[in-house]
Amino acid sequence: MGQRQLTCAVTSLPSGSSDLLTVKSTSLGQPPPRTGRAVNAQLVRVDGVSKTFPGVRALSDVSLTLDAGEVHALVGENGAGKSTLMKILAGIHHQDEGTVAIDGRVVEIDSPTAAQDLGISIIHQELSLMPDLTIAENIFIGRERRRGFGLFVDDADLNRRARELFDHLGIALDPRAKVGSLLVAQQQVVEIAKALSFDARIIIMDEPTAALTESETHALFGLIGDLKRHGTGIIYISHRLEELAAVADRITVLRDGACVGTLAARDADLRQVVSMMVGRQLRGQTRPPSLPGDLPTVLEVRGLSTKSLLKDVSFSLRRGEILGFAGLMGAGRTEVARAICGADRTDGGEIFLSGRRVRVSSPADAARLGIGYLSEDRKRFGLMLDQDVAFNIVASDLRRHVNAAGLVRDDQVRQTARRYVETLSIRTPSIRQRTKHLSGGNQQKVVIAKWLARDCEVLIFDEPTRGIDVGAKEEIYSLLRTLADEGKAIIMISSELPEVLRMADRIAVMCEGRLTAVLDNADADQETIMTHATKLVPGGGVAA
Amino acid sequence: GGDDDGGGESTDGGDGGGDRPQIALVSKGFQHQFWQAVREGAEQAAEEFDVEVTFEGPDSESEVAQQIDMLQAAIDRGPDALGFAALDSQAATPLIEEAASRDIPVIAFDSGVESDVPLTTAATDNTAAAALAAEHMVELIGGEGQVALVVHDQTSVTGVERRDGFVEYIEENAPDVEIVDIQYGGGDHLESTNLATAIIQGNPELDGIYGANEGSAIGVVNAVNELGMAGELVVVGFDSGQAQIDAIRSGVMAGAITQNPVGIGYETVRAAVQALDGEELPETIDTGYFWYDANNIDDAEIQAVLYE
Amino acid sequence: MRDVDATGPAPASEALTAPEHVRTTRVGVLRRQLQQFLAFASLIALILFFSIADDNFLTWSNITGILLSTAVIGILALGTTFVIVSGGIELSLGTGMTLAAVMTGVFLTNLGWPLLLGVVAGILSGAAMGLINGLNIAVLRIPPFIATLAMMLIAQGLALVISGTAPIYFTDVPGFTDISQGELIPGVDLPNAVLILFALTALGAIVLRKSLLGRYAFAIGSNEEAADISGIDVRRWKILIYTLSGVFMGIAGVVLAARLNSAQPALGLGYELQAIAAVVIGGTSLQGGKGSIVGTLIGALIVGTVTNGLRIMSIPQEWQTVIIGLVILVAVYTDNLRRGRDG
Amino acid sequence: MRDVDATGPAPASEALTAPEHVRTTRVGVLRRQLQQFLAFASLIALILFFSIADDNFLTWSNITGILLSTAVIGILALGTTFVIVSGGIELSLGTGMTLAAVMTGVFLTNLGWPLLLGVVAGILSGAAMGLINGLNIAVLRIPPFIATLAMMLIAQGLALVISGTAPIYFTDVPGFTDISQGELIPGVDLPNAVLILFALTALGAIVLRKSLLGRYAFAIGSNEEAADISGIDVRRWKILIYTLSGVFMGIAGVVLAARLNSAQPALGLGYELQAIAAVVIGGTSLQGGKGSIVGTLIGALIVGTVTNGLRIMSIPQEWQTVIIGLVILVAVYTDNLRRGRDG
Ligand SMILES: Nc1ncnc2c1ncn2[C@@H]1O[C@H](COP(=O)(O)OP(=O)(O)OP(=O)(O)O)[C@@H](O)[C@H]1O
Ligand SMILES: Nc1ncnc2c1ncn2[C@@H]1O[C@H](COP(=O)(O)OP(=O)(O)OP(=O)(O)O)[C@@H](O)[C@H]1O
Ligand SMILES: [Mg+2]
Ligand SMILES: [Mg+2]
Repeated sequence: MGQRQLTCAVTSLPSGSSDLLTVKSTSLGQPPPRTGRAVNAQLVRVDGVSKTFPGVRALSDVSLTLDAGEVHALVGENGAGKSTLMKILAGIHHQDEGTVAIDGRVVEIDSPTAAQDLGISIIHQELSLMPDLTIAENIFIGRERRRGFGLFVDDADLNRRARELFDHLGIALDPRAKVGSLLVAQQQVVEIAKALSFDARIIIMDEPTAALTESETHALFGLIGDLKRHGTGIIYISHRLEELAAVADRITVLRDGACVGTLAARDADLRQVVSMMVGRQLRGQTRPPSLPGDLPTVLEVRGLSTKSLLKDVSFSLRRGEILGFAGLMGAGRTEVARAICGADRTDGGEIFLSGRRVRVSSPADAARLGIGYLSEDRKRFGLMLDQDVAFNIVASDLRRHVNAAGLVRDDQVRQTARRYVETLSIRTPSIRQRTKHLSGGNQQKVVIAKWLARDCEVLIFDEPTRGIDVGAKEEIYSLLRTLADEGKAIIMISSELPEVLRMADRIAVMCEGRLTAVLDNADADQETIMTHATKLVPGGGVAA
Repeated sequence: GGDDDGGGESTDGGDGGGDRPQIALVSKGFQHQFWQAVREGAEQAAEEFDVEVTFEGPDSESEVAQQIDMLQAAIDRGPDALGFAALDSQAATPLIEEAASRDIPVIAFDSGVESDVPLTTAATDNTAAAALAAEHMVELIGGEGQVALVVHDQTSVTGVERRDGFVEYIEENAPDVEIVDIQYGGGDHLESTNLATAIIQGNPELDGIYGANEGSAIGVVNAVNELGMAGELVVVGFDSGQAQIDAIRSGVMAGAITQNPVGIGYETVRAAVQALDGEELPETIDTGYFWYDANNIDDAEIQAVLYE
Repeated sequence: MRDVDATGPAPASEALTAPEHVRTTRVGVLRRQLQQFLAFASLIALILFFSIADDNFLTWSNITGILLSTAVIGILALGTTFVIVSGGIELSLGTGMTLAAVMTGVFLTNLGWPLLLGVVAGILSGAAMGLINGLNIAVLRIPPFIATLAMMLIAQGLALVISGTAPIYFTDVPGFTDISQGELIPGVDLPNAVLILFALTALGAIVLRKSLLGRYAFAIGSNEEAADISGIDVRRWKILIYTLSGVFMGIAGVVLAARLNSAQPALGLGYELQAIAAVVIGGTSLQGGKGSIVGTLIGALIVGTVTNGLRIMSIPQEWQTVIIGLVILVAVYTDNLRRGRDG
Repeated sequence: MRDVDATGPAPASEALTAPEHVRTTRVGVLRRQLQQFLAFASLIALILFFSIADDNFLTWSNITGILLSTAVIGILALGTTFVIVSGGIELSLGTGMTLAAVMTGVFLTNLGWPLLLGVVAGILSGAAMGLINGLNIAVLRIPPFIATLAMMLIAQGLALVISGTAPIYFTDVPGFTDISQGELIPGVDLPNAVLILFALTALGAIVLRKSLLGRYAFAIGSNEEAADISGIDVRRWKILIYTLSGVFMGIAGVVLAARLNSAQPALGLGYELQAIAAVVIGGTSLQGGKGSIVGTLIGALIVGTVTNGLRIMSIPQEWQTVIIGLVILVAVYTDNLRRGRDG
């Protein structure tokens, strides 16, 4: 309908979502669409929006529309401006130029509340929850039912509403639990529930699946289907392009802050989307070549246990090898990594490095021994957000950047930082930019750079490609492979099975704190992995 | 308290260039009533002799460094004469000598300065005054029993002298009187109240309690009142102020020592004026101290040295 | 992958999270209740110790003495708990309280207003200082430390200026001292100041736990940015939080003046640290987002009890200070251990 | 258009070399330098104001007077800048300094040690307190506020105990007072205490900006958990940071004692707030991760200048306090404005 106004030049294609959707069931407890307006009306029209941050032109002359009942996917490289555009719609930033129209009326969205009032809700890319509040409190913050002259919060009502919401969404979390005690993935689920709880007509999902494993992703798609039937318009951002076929009606590609084009999803070819994003063809997926069998063992873990979860985890890692870790959310992969690098206390188990037993009681010990750990939670464990890119890149390797007097050699620091900014294509106006102001994916690259700079023998990457665009993913894959070829031993924890299959020489599968299988890549496929990930194989852990 | 006439505009005169001579007083304290009474006396004299007086003092009597800074600034201001009540006279020696080298006459007040520089000292003998308080305490409790002290400061000259004068008198003259506790409340009314309450609770046999300055004495009075023990304990105070005067009138406090702070301030300024006029000054000016209780509180002599 | 066109709500089999986490959370709730109970541990231990060490400690009259000596700091600490939970700090507590006391003196003694009106006006002058702090922090974006430090100095000076550097007595205000010293509950020998402390604790606990203001204090302290983008009017709530702390400051000023029967203009400096210490000993985090009012009361009582106990035992004062320092260390360390074990 | 398979320099250099970005960056650097310069603005404004308001202000003797009166607080503030940058707080500064001064007195006067040895031992006693703070914070995980509050009380008590509650004089220690009062640079009438302040500022700036310790202080203050996971030995560096602050505390103690020719055991309470205020006025954030040593010096000088200027002008003391409070507010507010403008 409204796409006629599209100013994106290149490949404007007709929308695929012009089917009228009538609302029959209200199983989600949503009110029927407001009467008097056609369900497939144009909900959002963004016209010629530009936005500049100090040193960065994040958006230039972007236009976009969203219809009722449509899922409009927004894709683009890291730093292309996707989140910025969404934050403009959510009232967090304000555009320098251009207009935003909701229901055909030009509006000024000058605060998050204004966005909420317009029926817009957003799942933020960077989790924006309050860790000290409970799940229910987080979801309904600002919208509590009040009692006692409007001064008090009706907590019973809050928890009831949260439970109702969770029942509808199929979420098995206790609404009274503190958000700070949740895993990243669970927090992501809370973010999703929060955004859905607004009964908003326009929902923005900024990488909702980045922290999810496939089953939750699947469930989310189910919910999206319901929302569409109720006439909700969804803007969907993801770097997992294969998802687009399943959810998107239209796809808009952003590059360097500008629209490259909009396609109908059903006509779109993934390769076409990718080439629009990155301006080139990507190599197809392959499996790693099999490694020679006589590689020396670098890291050996025996009987690793923790009070909270892990039971008798044993495996070994060889020089030049990439060992993938697969499993469902909460299976304990992160916990294994944290235990190895000394971040968490272990209850039992031994770690051997090149045959020598080592004690690792802190990440500093681990780093000294040549074990580096890249956390899955970059905001909490990865970045010093107030510091600049250079500071973060050399953070773990600063000792090698000092002169004889013990003073930091900033020229070397800058050199190192520049090198990794180049190698990883980190999009930043300068190495002195605060990492806080980088896009999510570029932040992730900074964390990766930090561990590359340190030059560890054993590298543990926990979800290294979370929030990273396809092009950069390929770069990281080839980088990991290069590192392995140079003789490093790498553990790669990932919730994306295709990625594990593509990269890992062997695949360790975990379930409920136990190692249930270690498979050679050649013997593994998605189904085998899922079997081992969902039920305990009799006989417990598999020694590798 | 005396209203200040805002000395800001009249200071540009500096070294004798202005209309009226400048006399800078750096005292040991500022906020407490005793020091405000000194200031009042100084301002009376200022009016009488047509001079300009500034008055400042540190936040507490332990703030030696703050007082030194104040003294430094006072000297840099270029006053015609200086009045100084040293918290620690040794610490101030270099500055006192600097004042002398700039030909600024220095008058010591409240307690002496160990130096030849001050032309005279206007002060009371705190040790003797505290001994007088002890003498009355011993008499009031009948020559035997337990007494405790609430003192404002453990290290300052006044705190130490008022404690030691009291303690030494008792040790020397009243063998049957036992000193069971000495605590320090910083002269803070609330703190001293809490302190005195605890002392009374902790020493059920207590006969008398002595508060070594206004805040300490009022703390003791408050504690006795709150515990409903008025009349059961002999309370002896120091300094004046309305609350102590009321407590003496109502019988909660047996009596107190008062110095003559107004007199100290007055004599200091007068001595400074005399020094500027080139007059000879006596070595010390004793401003005196007095015991006052319900019997003599309305005497003219006592009323003259009490302040509210 | 599931087809987009499938109907019906997401089936439970594709639940977004695994159910075992619910269990963990229930255990968590139990633990928290246990903690609330255990938080008294240090306090109880101290009371036991002093009771054994000195016969004069565990008497009714000494217990009320401890409570009375805790009242003023306790009230200040209660109010500032909100500020600290919201991630702020409040240094003007002590001198602000003094200025409120002086203002009460001005209203009641100098201006001769009726008791109730004067007291309310005195409390409101505390609230006004809190409001100004709140405005400076939320609107002018001055860091709380600086804004309240400045207010600390300003209040200190103004208390002296307004009072003419002399105490203001309430001798001519009948009934005023009863605010602290009277005993409202007949037959029970408990001064009103203590009752006020308890009443404010109960009230404060409800407000912190149950009211919007309390909830938003936690939200802001937990993650101010997230609170902001969740649509909470952070500015407005911050202003209210500091104003509330100002109200407590005003009440503390009135209670103090009623206890001393005078407004002492030179008092108060240093009380802010004692109050903040009580809050932190009570388990509230200076990072914000965590805290409890009952904890604050316990924190204040711990300090009050040690101070009193050592005085009762006639420990030389210089050693008292050392011992209080050590007790604070030990109390917080054992509290840490306990928490560490549980979480 | 680039290709993943292509080798050679990664195309990201686009981002780095794109002309507009470089320009912006250069402008950024320029701005930062300008800021450094502008940070003096409040200070300069104050100096100008007082110079015009009072003839006695801008005299060499008064300028050195200001510097001298800033020296002790300034030295404390320099040391604690490291702590605050690392996200901590240090409340034992004031009384710790006093204890260090008392220990210096014990070594030099009571025990008769040689000057240099006694001074070094005095400074080391400051370092020891810092070390204990660091251990309590980093190893026992006691929150910095509590650990240093406890140390504040312990040091306060011990200073009294060790000195026997009386000042210790250095009259028999030849040369001791020269540490503060002597004038090392011939012909220039500048007391050594001031030279020490400047030397420590220079040293501190290098350590904070260029040393591993300084960098790690920033890292820990920005995100302690991330610093930990990055392999920085957070515990060890925290201990060192507090120890360094203790060294500054010890130096301040010696400088103070040399200035007063005595160790005053009851001094010091409240200095910690003044020092922290200087740090925060100087632009260091109490949240950690941001700060500068030169800023701290300027912050300390601002407070020292206002205090002195008002005294020189003979403003009534009660008003002085009020005005200092207002000046702090205005200084920080305008500083905020400036920063806000620059982003
Ligand atoms: N607050 C800010 N200050 C300065 N620059 C910013 C800010 N927010 C975003 N940017 C910059 O704007 C550009 C666009 O960022 P944005 O977050 O919109 O990217 P994105 O498309 O969401 O990327 P990603 O896929 O990595 O999340 C980036 O170069 C980023 O560095
Ligand atoms: N930060 C944390 N807070 C609380 N519990 C945690 C935390 N990290 C791990 N756990 C515990 O460890 C268990 C396993 O979580 P872990 O993060 O290791 O799983 P995972 O397999 O890496 O899954 P994912 O990363 O996809 O969430 C969880 O069930 C939880 O009990
Ligand atoms: Mg983004
Ligand atoms: Mg994980």
